[in-house]
Amino acid sequence: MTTSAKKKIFFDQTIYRNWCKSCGICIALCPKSVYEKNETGGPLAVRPDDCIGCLVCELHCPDFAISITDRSGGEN
Amino acid sequence: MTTSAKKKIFFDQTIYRNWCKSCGICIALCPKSVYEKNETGGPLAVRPDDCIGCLVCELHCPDFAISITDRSGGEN
Amino acid sequence: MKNDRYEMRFCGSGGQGVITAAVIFAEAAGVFGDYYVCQTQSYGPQSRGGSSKAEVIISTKEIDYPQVVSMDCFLAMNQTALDSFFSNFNPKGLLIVDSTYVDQVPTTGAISLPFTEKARELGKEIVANIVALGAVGYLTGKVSVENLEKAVDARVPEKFRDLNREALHAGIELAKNVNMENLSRSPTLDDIYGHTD
Amino acid sequence: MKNDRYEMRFCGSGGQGVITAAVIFAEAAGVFGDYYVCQTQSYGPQSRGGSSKAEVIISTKEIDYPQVVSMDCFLAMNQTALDSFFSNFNPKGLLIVDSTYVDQVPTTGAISLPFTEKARELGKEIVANIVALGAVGYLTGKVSVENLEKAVDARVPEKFRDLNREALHAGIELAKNVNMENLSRSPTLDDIYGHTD
Amino acid sequence: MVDHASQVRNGFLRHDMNFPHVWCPGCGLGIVLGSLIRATSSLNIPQDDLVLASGIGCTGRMPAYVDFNTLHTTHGRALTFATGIKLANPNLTVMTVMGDGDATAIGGNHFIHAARRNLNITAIIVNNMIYGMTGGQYSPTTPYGSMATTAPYGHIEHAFSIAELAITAGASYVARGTVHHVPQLDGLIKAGIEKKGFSVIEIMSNCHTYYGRQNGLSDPVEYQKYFKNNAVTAKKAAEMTAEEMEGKFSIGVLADIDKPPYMEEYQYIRDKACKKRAEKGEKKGGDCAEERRDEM
Amino acid sequence: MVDHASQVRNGFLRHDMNFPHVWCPGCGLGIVLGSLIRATSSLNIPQDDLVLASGIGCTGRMPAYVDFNTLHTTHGRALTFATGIKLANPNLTVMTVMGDGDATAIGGNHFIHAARRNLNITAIIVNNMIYGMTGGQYSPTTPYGSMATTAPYGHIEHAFSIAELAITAGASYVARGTVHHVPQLDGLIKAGIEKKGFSVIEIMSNCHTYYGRQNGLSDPVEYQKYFKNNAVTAKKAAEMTAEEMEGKFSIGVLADIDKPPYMEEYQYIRDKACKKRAEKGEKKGGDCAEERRDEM
Amino acid sequence: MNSTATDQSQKYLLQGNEAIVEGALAAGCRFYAGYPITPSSEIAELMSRKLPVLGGTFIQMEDEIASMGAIVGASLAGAKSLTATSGPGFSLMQENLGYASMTEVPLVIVNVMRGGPSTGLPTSPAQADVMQARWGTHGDHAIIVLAVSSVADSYEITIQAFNLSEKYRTPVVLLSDEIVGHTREAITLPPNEPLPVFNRIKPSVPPEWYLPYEDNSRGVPPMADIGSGYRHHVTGLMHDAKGFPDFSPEVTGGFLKRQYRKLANGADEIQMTKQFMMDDAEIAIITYGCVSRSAIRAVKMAREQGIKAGFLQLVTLWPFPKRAVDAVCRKCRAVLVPEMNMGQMVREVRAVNQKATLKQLNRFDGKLITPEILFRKLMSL
Amino acid sequence: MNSTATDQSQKYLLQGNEAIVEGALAAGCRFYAGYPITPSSEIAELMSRKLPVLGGTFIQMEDEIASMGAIVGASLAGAKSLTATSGPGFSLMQENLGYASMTEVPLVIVNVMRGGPSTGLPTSPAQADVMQARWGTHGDHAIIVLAVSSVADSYEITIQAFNLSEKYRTPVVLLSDEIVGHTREAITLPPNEPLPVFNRIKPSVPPEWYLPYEDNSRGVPPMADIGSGYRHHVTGLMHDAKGFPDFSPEVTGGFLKRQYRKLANGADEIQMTKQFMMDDAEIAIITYGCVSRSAIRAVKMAREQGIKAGFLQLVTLWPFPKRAVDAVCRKCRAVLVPEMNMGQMVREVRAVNQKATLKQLNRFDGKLITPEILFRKLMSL
Ligand SMILES: Cc1ncc(C[n+]2csc(CCOP(=O)(O)OP(=O)(O)O)c2C)c(N)n1
Ligand SMILES: Cc1ncc(C[n+]2csc(CCOP(=O)(O)OP(=O)(O)O)c2C)c(N)n1
Ligand code: SF4
Ligand code: SF4
Ligand code: SF4
Ligand code: SF4
Ligand code: SF4
Ligand code: SF4
Ligand SMILES: [Mg+2]
Ligand SMILES: [Mg+2]
Repeated sequence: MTTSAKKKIFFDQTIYRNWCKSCGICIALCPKSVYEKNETGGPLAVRPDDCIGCLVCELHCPDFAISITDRSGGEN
Repeated sequence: MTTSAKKKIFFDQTIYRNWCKSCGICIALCPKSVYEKNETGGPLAVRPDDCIGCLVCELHCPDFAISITDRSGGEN
Repeated sequence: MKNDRYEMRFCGSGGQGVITAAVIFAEAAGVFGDYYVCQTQSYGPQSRGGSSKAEVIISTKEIDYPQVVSMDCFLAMNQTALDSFFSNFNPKGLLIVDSTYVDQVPTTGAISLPFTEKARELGKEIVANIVALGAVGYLTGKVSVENLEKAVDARVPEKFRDLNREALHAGIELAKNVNMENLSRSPTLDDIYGHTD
Repeated sequence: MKNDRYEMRFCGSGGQGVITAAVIFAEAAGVFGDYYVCQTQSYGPQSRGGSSKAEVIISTKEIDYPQVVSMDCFLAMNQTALDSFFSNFNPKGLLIVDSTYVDQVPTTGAISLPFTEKARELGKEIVANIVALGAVGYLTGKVSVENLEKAVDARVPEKFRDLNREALHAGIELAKNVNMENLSRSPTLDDIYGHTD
Repeated sequence: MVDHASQVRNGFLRHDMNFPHVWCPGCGLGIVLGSLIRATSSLNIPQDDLVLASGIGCTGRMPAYVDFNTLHTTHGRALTFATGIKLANPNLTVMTVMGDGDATAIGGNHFIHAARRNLNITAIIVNNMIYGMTGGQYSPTTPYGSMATTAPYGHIEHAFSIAELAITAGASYVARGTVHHVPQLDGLIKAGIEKKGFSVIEIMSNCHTYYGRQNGLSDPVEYQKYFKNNAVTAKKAAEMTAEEMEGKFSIGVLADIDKPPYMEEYQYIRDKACKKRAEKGEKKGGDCAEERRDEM
Repeated sequence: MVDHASQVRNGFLRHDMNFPHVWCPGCGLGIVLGSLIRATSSLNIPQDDLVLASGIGCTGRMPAYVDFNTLHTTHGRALTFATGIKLANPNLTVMTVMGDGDATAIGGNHFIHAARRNLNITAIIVNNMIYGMTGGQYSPTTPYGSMATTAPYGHIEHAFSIAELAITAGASYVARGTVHHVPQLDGLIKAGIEKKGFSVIEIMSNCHTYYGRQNGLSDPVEYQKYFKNNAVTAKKAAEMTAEEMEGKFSIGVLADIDKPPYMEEYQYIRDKACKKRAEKGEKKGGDCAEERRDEM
Repeated sequence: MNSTATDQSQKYLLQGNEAIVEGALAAGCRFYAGYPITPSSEIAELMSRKLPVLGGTFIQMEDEIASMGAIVGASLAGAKSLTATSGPGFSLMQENLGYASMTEVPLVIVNVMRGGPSTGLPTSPAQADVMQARWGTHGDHAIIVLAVSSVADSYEITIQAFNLSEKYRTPVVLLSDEIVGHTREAITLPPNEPLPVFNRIKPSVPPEWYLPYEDNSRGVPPMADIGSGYRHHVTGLMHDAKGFPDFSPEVTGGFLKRQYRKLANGADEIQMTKQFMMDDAEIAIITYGCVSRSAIRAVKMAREQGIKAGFLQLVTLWPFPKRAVDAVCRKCRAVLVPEMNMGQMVREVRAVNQKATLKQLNRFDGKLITPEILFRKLMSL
Repeated sequence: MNSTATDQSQKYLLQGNEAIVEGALAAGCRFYAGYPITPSSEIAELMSRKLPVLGGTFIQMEDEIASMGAIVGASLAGAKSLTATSGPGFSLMQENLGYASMTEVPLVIVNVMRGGPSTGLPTSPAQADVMQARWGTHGDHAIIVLAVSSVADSYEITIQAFNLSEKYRTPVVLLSDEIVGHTREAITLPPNEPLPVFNRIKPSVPPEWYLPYEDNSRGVPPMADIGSGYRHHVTGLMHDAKGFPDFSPEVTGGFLKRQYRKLANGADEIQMTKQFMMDDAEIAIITYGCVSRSAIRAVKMAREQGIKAGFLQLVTLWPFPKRAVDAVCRKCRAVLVPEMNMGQMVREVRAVNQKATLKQLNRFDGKLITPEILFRKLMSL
């Protein structure tokens, strides 16, 4: 990892398990490989700090089961 | 009238009065003004010898009410 | 039973405007006059190129059955229409034909008047129906000239109003010259109106 | 009345292949065996993502009413399906569940076998239904192993035949280890077959 | 000697039907009928093998007059019946004749789907820009601004281009003619029938009685002149600007592409199916029940 | 802080409906729904003024989930209901969402006519190239050669281009997106709603369950890649040859023209009619009876 | 006649079809979508002329299916809506008519009947769509069907059709026929005693509480216009009180029962009939539509012969006015049911009173049943 | 099972929908046009697989209207033709169904009934399209409607449907339902005693003499395929014996009378019923379709209790099998008519015999009427 001059922003990935259908799209599309499959095939955020808040997972989740939020509480 | 070298061919215009609806198309479209309107508006061949056998009247008659035939009896 | 109704039929070829004439007559009688009226026409293949037919029933009572049972007045604007629609003509009825297009009448009591010829004289053959209307109106005596005029005005575009008025009066004039006495087996006016109250 | 029918229900989630299992069972019994059979399934929103349900009725007589009145055998491949479709289970009936996906059984008489686990061992989770079919076939005793094999072969694409045969026999083996005596309140085989002739 | 017109009259018209036909004096439909007969007869197809189907409308009355196998179907549906006939007996030469309303209002969907499927059927559409039969209501081809009995204040919708729709939907052959350019029309229809695949011939025709009367073209003779003056050959049209084309329309062949017609493709399916069956043996019923999601 | 997804979930989804929704795991319809909600919410139109109508199909189930004024109509007819709503209350923002079968099979005619009339309606068509709801039968957009439950030997018909059909029929705005290119899709839908006139957004989506399973694309993730690899921007597509485009499709805005929408034109009719009435006075009933040719 | 004064009544000569337009406008109709077909087209044509003046909207759709869709949509958005057609178009409307019934959308469909089946006799009258009007769409459903016999009827009963549709949240089919539709009669408009106009009941609760399909004593839930703040879902699937899909047996059974109940509740006002000389009648004619005209005349003719004949006109065909019919059947020694079809409503009359001496008289050759025919039949009873 | 031998009978496990396909093919059906809809789609899918092998043709059309048009066309061109649908599609088919009736084109339409109205309950069974099947298209028309109750029925009655359509030149509607269509049962095919197959009668006169709509003793004119040299005209307008439009009262009246007469002539073979334990029955159930299965069981249950119950299954619903129903009504002290609708065929039973003690039992909540319900009702009679 390189240390960037810009202060790194961190993001939270909240998964609504009740709504997730384990399609695997979020896992496959995340550019930072934040997720891995859990036992049911749904996402497990294994590298949460790598998240760049690109929203690819949120926008592609067909089941409204992911929320990406700025860990600082600011808008993202 | 000029006398042409070619032997002039003459045509007969047969009108099926029962079918003619006096629409006036044949009269208007004939390039040689062969027809004039009769009292009901149908065609009266007033200049039958001017006919050049172009079939414009026959083809445009919506009622199959005109036959143009070569007066000599040959095909036209 | 019959005496509560005066039944009329107008017929001619598609372009002769008999339906218009019937409608105007019905309006003169039922809208501008005080009769109950009922006007029908035939739609259908016979109206294309072929013949068209309109009926008017007028009565002082509410009209139940809307079609002609027995014609008291029959206007025929050409031969084919006359032949096709002559059935249920009341022998005592009034038969009025356009002599321009009718050669043969089925009864000697027919009133034959040159409606189309007269219209041509007025410059527009298409007002032959209004000429006829004038004559029918006069001969049947069911509607006043005033109401006929009103009805014609109401149905005709403004720019043709004068022409149509002229046609109407031409028809009335034609009718005035008819000598009803001369018509053998023809109904007298009394015959016709007698039963109506 | 009931004694002319043996009524079975297979249920699980959409992808667990319970309808296929039911159809193969029905074919084993009714096409390769000599029973009358009647097989139905539920279509409908519950089959999407949610649960799906299939029923098989077998009888030595012609089958009139096609749906389950009282289940003699109930195969449940997961908990939701078990809970949803448990009604009209005959207390004397045979309850068989996939222990991989069922934690809680409504009766102590349940036979709990690891169908899906076994299928995973065989390398393809989707043959869990055939594993279960083998067990059901063995435990109900209604169909011969030979007919089950024939029915599986007939419904399965050639390239998957071996895998499915293997699954079927794995299910039979699982079932063989069930000690029916140990099941409190469980029906004996005699209880189950007794009424059928 | 038998002249053309007599041949048409004697050999192709049905004398069981009343003549003159039902159409108004001067209606272009009679001209179309003549053209259709000349085109088909020039192809020497036995009349027993010719099928002409129509929907409902003035145009829809055409089949009754011609001595082919003829159908007068329901409004807008001619192509669906024609599809069944062609598929059941591909040896027949199947044509439809439809009005603009018939083909593109109520029948618009069948039209684009027939074009997409590329069945070997010839669709003749007589575009008089109005509903003739029912008395002059606007159709999908009534020009913007025209008067119609249901557009008493002027029409506010834009017209379809029938030909462009056919091309976009996938027709193999698309042409436009008029009832004034009759010899060309004969040729366009003939080429359409000869074409393997779905062919469309849009024919601009006059309904002077309803469209004309409401829009200053109440005389069939005027209409003939209108077509003469406003039709531009496809070639010439291609070189003209949109402004120059304003109020004009192109005639001639507008599209002509080659692709296998539906029945050729279907024969391939049959062969494939038979081969599969020979390999696998017969089987009653369908495949294994999947957990299907059949809902509506 | 409320994030986007929560906003969508809390503000626009109907919690009276069961969630998760009925669609298969990974179905693109959920993605389309998200995009639709983001697009409309970014326009700040009150939900009370938003109308979403659908026909029948998996796609047809969408309106029930979103808290607008919603209609789930009959198969293929969403645009006809939408037409009535828009005409009765032009202040509403009216959208339809339809499947490829819904919009272009049974509903094809309504689609081209709505485009022709240029009503100010936004039509979203989710093209998954198959009938999803009924279990994988071919649709008018199923590609040639594909397998379908009613094309067990391969499909022999050619697909419609929904976008081209819309353009030819007269739509004001036509765009194509995919469920992979989501931010672009949000924008296309937004622009479609903002457009005055008929706008069409064709969305390539996955039915891995039925189209995919029969055609080697049974995984939604694979499908995402498929869209990524085969979509070409409209700009780029314009520079590519037909061969280069083989198997690919263009995305982006494909047509965007300006013409007055239907209701503007109709207002003009109302004004004209009122003026006429003021001049001529009221009159009950119709005009003078003409010898009309009413037949069928 | 061309007076601009609109506040004073005048006589007009109108066709039945024109009177339907005037009635619809008087009832508050402001939306028309249709597809022309003989013998109904005058209704569309006149609407296209009149609606824009009133701020309403006319549209000619691409077919009858679309027309039905459009009027359902327009009615949901709050506009009283009409379409008109004839047999072939009516057949095409059936699917969306079922949708309107399922979603309880008020609207009026005029079917000006012509000879059938299929294209049939497009310019001849018939009464052969009477059973279709009740049973033409799939599935059990509720519907109201009325029939008109004159120009006056065409005006008044059209208003009633709109009133009933609004009051009971149901599509209403208005059957006219080629004869009535094209007959011109004088009528005074606006009438001296105008009929009251009923508008659908709007919800009075706040939007969050609104249940668009909730049962109540009348069985008719209030109806909120789309765009009025009461967002809800409308679906042709079986649905719960909120309008969301629900296939449970309770909801399904309850929904269908309510549909029938709401019309049964209103039977007294829905099941309209007219009587003529029934007070002392010993024999009676029961009929509807254009045949009523012949029936009245035949009754008069019979009375002239000293026969105590009477006539019951069914204005409402469905739900069938059992009570009025039964009363006539019980009172008379013989009842004649003439129809211009092969025998449709006679089935219902028979079902109502199985003891009555019932004669049917059917004419289905495209011609009107004349008073003479009826009279002869009456005399033979 | 996968034997290639086709000349020997085997047992198969088939769904009702699949059995309809097998029956249709056995009857000689070689053309299918349809539009998918639950719960009928299996019929289309199986046809798409099977027809090409037999040289036949399958096509999926753009909608149900087009499907009906295509099968009419194909049948006119000589191919026995089938379509299948469910409620919403059946509503859309009505216009062209009327055309088929008017032009006397043999064909079979399967309606696998689901809950209605409108989109209704797409995956639940119902019997609520029974009146629509008779009256769904406009105008008086003749039609045959049959109903199946099992997989065996689905095979056999489909063959009979084709036979009747060919023999009487009429469209035949075959009603199945979601239960029967999706139930799998074992069936032996080809059956040991195959049903005879009837093909339409072709003209025997030279083409010039051929009158495609001429009356004869049976009322069924011979039918020439398009392309077979017998050029003629087919129209949905009223037409004369030659097929040309003719609106005269004589032709019109005669045509419609012949339509009804041809089916009346064949009543004995058209009006099919099945009996179960009726010989000594004192109470009876009359029903059709899937409810028959429950009825049989209920009758068995009642017999076990010593009650002399019997069962009459209506295979033909229209023309209504009056004679068989009347016989049962006259014989039994009480008759129960259960239906999965709000009461449709019970109207006909009541009309046939007005003296019988008739009980109706209606379930319309998407669930099958169970034997228990019937049994309890029987016991209470
Ligand atoms: C289902 C149905 N709807 C409407 C009609 C009435 N109708 C008959 S022909 C026609 C339109 C005729 O216009 P077009 O197709 O352009 O033919 P044209 O008469 O102009 O040749 C209409 C609306 C019908 N017969 N059937
Ligand atoms: C009149 C009618 N015909 C057929 C159907 C059955 N049906 C429901 S959805 C559908 C097609 C679905 O395909 P599509 O429109 O592409 O939507 P998807 O499910 O793929 O989103 C069909 C044929 C119906 N509901 N109504
Ligand atoms: S926001 Fe982007 S980086 Fe973060 S988890 Fe989602 S896809 Fe991965
Ligand atoms: S995309 Fe959504 S539904 Fe799919 S696995 Fe990820 S969180 Fe679950
Ligand atoms: S053939 Fe030509 S020249 Fe001769 S009359 Fe006809 S139009 Fe005139
Ligand atoms: S074109 Fe034909 S119908 Fe017209 S006037 Fe000439 S001959 Fe008569
Ligand atoms: S109404 Fe128009 S289209 Fe019809 S015959 Fe007359 S001119 Fe021709
Ligand atoms: S069947 Fe296809 S379209 Fe329907 S929800 Fe599943 S993946 Fe989506
Ligand atoms: Mg036209
Ligand atoms: Mg789709």
